[in-house]
Amino acid sequence: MSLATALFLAFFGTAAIWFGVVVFRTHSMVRSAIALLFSQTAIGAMFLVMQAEFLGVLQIMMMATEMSVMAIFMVMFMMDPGGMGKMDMTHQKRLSLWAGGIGLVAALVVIWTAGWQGPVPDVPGADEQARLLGRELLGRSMFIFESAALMILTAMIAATMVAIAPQEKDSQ
Amino acid sequence: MSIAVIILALAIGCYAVAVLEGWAVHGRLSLTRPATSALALLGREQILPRTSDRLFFEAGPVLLLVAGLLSVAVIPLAPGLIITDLAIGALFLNAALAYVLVALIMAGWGPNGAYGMIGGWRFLGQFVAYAMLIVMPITAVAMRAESLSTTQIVLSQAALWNVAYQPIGFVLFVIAAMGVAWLPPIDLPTGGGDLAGGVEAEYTGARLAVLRLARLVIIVALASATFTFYLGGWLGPWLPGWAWTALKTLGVAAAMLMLGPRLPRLREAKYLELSWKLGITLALANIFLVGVIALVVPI
Amino acid sequence: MIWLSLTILAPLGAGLTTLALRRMPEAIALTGAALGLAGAIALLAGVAGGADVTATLPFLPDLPIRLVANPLTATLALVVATVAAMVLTYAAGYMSHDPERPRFFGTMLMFVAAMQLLVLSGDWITLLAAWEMIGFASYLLIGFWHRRKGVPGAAMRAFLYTRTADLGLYLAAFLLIGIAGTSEISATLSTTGTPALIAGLLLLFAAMGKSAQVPMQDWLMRAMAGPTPVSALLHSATLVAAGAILLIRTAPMLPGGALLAIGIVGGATAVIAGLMALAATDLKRLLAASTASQYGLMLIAVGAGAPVAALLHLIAHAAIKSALFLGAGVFQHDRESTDLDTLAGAGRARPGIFAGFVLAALALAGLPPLAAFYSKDAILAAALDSPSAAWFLPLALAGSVLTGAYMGRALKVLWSGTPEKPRDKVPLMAVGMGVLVILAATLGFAFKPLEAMLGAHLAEPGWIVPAMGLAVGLAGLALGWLLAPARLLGPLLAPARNGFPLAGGMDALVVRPTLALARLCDRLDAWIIRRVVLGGIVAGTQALSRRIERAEDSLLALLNAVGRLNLSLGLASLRFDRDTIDRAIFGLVDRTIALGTRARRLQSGLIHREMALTVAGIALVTGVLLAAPFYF
Amino acid sequence: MIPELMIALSVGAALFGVGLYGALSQTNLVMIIMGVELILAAALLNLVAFWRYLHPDVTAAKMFVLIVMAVMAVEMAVGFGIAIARFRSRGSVEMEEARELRG
Repeated sequence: MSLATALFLAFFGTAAIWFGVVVFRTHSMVRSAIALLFSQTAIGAMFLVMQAEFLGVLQIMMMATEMSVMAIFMVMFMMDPGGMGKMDMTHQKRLSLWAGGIGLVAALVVIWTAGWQGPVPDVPGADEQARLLGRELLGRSMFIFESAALMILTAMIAATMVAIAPQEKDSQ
Repeated sequence: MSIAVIILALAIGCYAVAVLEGWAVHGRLSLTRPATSALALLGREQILPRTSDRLFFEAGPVLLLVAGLLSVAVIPLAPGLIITDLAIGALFLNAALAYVLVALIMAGWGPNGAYGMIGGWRFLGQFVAYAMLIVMPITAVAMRAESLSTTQIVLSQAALWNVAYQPIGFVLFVIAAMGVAWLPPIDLPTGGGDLAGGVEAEYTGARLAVLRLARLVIIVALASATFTFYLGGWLGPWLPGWAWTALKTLGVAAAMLMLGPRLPRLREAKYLELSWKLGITLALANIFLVGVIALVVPI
Repeated sequence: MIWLSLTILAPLGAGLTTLALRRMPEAIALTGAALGLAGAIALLAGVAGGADVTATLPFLPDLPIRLVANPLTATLALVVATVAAMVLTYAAGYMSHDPERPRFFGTMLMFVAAMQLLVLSGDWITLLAAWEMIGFASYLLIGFWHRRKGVPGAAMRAFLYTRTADLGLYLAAFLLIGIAGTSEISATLSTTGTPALIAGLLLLFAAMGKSAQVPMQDWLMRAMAGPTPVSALLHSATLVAAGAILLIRTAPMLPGGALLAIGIVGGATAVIAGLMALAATDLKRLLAASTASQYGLMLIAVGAGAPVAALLHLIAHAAIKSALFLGAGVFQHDRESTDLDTLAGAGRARPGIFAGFVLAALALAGLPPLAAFYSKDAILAAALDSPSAAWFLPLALAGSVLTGAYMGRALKVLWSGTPEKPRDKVPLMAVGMGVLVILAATLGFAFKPLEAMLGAHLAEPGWIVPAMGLAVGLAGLALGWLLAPARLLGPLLAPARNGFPLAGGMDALVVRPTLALARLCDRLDAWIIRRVVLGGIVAGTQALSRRIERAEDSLLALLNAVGRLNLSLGLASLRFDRDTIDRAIFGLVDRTIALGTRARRLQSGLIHREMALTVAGIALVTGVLLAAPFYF
Repeated sequence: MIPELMIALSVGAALFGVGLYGALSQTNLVMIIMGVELILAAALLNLVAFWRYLHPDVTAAKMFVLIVMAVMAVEMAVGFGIAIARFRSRGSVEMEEARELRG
């Protein structure tokens, strides 16, 4: 069981990383958006493997929408969305590579030297988890949840206000 | 075993829906027409557009088919006759249906054709319109069933079907479902008149066959989702469960298909306006009402 | 249970539907109000047997929504539902030309739902929530015509007044909850001793705010800026009643001290607001002031220990005052104004409406067999029986006289004068007002069974009290009809017109004494200077000059020496400055400028550069945090 | 030593590195947002892994996951709002051309 879990995790993890790399290596913007989507989906699959059904399915669902929106914005804003003329869209490559590499290495060092202990406790069933999560959200953490909702609302309004076309006084 | 049964039932359902669609669109009821047209498609030459995004071009229809099949996987056809009875089946259904959008965008972008691409992006706009309307009614349904499992949802309607318990949600869900399956009058991605087939424009042969098949699967999936959430699933007097399932699925599908061609096509802007200004308000009111009823009168 | 929820949810649902659909607001609103009324009737019928209906709906953890319907609350709910239904019927005609009817009816229904929740709430938290909701709805409705001049100010003032008073309710509720350990109202009513006294005074404060008692009566007059149906529903029958309802419901808990305070405040309001009503130049303001004074009478009853009498008067007054407001609305509809001079003779133009107005006015003045006759007698009887009758009875009588007086004045103004032909028929308004007038006329006969149902029996005062009530009522009417307010009030007229402004005494109290003190100090200063300073200076100078003459030459020598020394010191310090300090300072400045230019180069304004710097900073912080444990 | 946890966290670290590289190296605002999304996804992964293998009884962890998802959505919304505004005024969202904040 544990071995199967580990294998699945490794598989989906590899997929997630590979798609994540593809995001920044392909020239076609729609491709990179969809690659990001599949990377996120692989992460959702890892959630499922880790028996967090609700979160996994939620991740898979949300990312499908988000990344499709991302794709259309790419097509709207990029000068070469199809990536036909292979133009380079990057700068300060060396610095970025160093930063990413250092971040990766540091995180790996911390992870592998931390020495997590212990037998893995097992989790309640999916329906029980959903019930517990609901109780948590509408019980103890209700305030945090509500404030998150308020944050989203504010962001929606703000984004709309920013994005709306400036119109003349007499136009309305 | 049950998987084989369900696949068989799905195949039959798709064929029946194809017959119904032919009847609704062309007005001729012929039982052999889908088979012949499928054979014709398979026999036809398979054109590959120039400078196409080959990966998307091939993957789009397949992903569409996969999405449809996944969404069918959580529909209980009869007690115990279900592929996987997830504890969060309703949410899973949403997730699977979300990939219809991805598949259509890929299929529209792939062949490097204007009509296809416009069709794909139009479906994105359509999605933004119907997304909330397909999630919020399901929320109300799950509130009544106190569970996200489709089986529990069906069982919770033993006393009173949800179509009577929350009619607002039912109407909204059906409209949203027609949006998901891009049935007329909301068939923007393949808008027959103005886009020359839209997403399907560049597809020929076997690929087009897969695309159409996937579309049929999605119609069946949405019809079955409708009766699972609102029409009491397999529950019903006299007949056995599977018979009720078949009847309700075909009934809902027939209703959706017959309704469409008699209405003028809806622009995505109009659809967006309606569903956000009116639909979401009604959906919220629906959730509120269902909560109040569930608290006050236990049915 | 069903009826309970219907009473509250029907208006709420209708309001939300109105706001959502924005179509056919009148139809939806009337349906909602009718359903609510049916629910309230059924509820009262259900609890009439004595079996209370209680519902506990789950809400926040440990904070359920408790609803309780006993005869008292059910009666109040019925009153609210009835008045609401009638006023909405009227409003359907009154607002028929307003473009924003959906907003109006939606808010009105929201208010009705909140009011029912307040009336039926069995839990302090629920009550607080409902209290806030009605306050907010009142703010919205007063400011409904928010484009007109002065309206937003009036709404804001009303909101602030009531908010200030709400503080009392909050403190009282939390005090009671803290002592009783539960937020259930019925359980907290067993509080006794000092806490009960404090809580009672705080509740009185809250009631003063909501029921517009002295000295917080001002907002009610200004609230008349809202549409007339709003005045009829909120500011006569329901919202303003919230304060009285609060005191009536908590009456069993209130100790003697609190009762006395309540009675005094009520009596003062009854008199002062009555004077203001008599002096008012605007029909709606007159009615508003009379509302305040009537609630003062109710508070007297509560203070006299007869909350049932207060309840009866509340019911009667709800019907009467709403009817009066609706009539005023019709006249306003004719003359486009509520100014008394403009309205002169408006009554003659509409005999039917005016008849209803007269009936309601006489009822308010307390003429038998109309409703307020019985309730006012009950109040007078209670005041007579109460231990502090010496306080309460005169105030109550004065209040009743004034009631008759200003009603008589209003009637005279509306009757005398030249009628104009009314433009159009107002069937809906007539219906809404007519039903309320009928209620105002006949409610009195329903009081006996009501008392029986409430399980309370009022004092039977024999013939003296009704005689007193009738006498003062008739006397007041006669005074108001015969004498103009200027003659009646004399010197009190001006302050009464200005609503007895609290700031009026400021000049006399503070400014004049200050000026007098300042003048005194001034005189003192002058005296001291003349006597001491000048004399001293003169003598001192003469002595000094003599000394200087003598010391002059020796001083010269000394000065030369000091001068030379100074010169050398100055040269030294000059050299030191130039060589050391200047260099240091200028160097510092140069370094700072150089550093600034260097730092400026970092601010490239390019997102990726900034982000790289951010990442570096984060890495630094993380490193420090990781390394810190090894050193400390 | 819990192998599954190790795998999950390492994947998270790798995604973090990739996302960091992307956010720093891309010239286009939308691509930068993509990098940030990857970083946030890594955070999500770590949260779920910790919840599963160290504290399965703490439901608040999953609540945090939901909050982070909300943050992702908000970040995209605001980012795209800014992108639209900039594209409308300047005709491009190339960050090389955005020097207005220069000190």
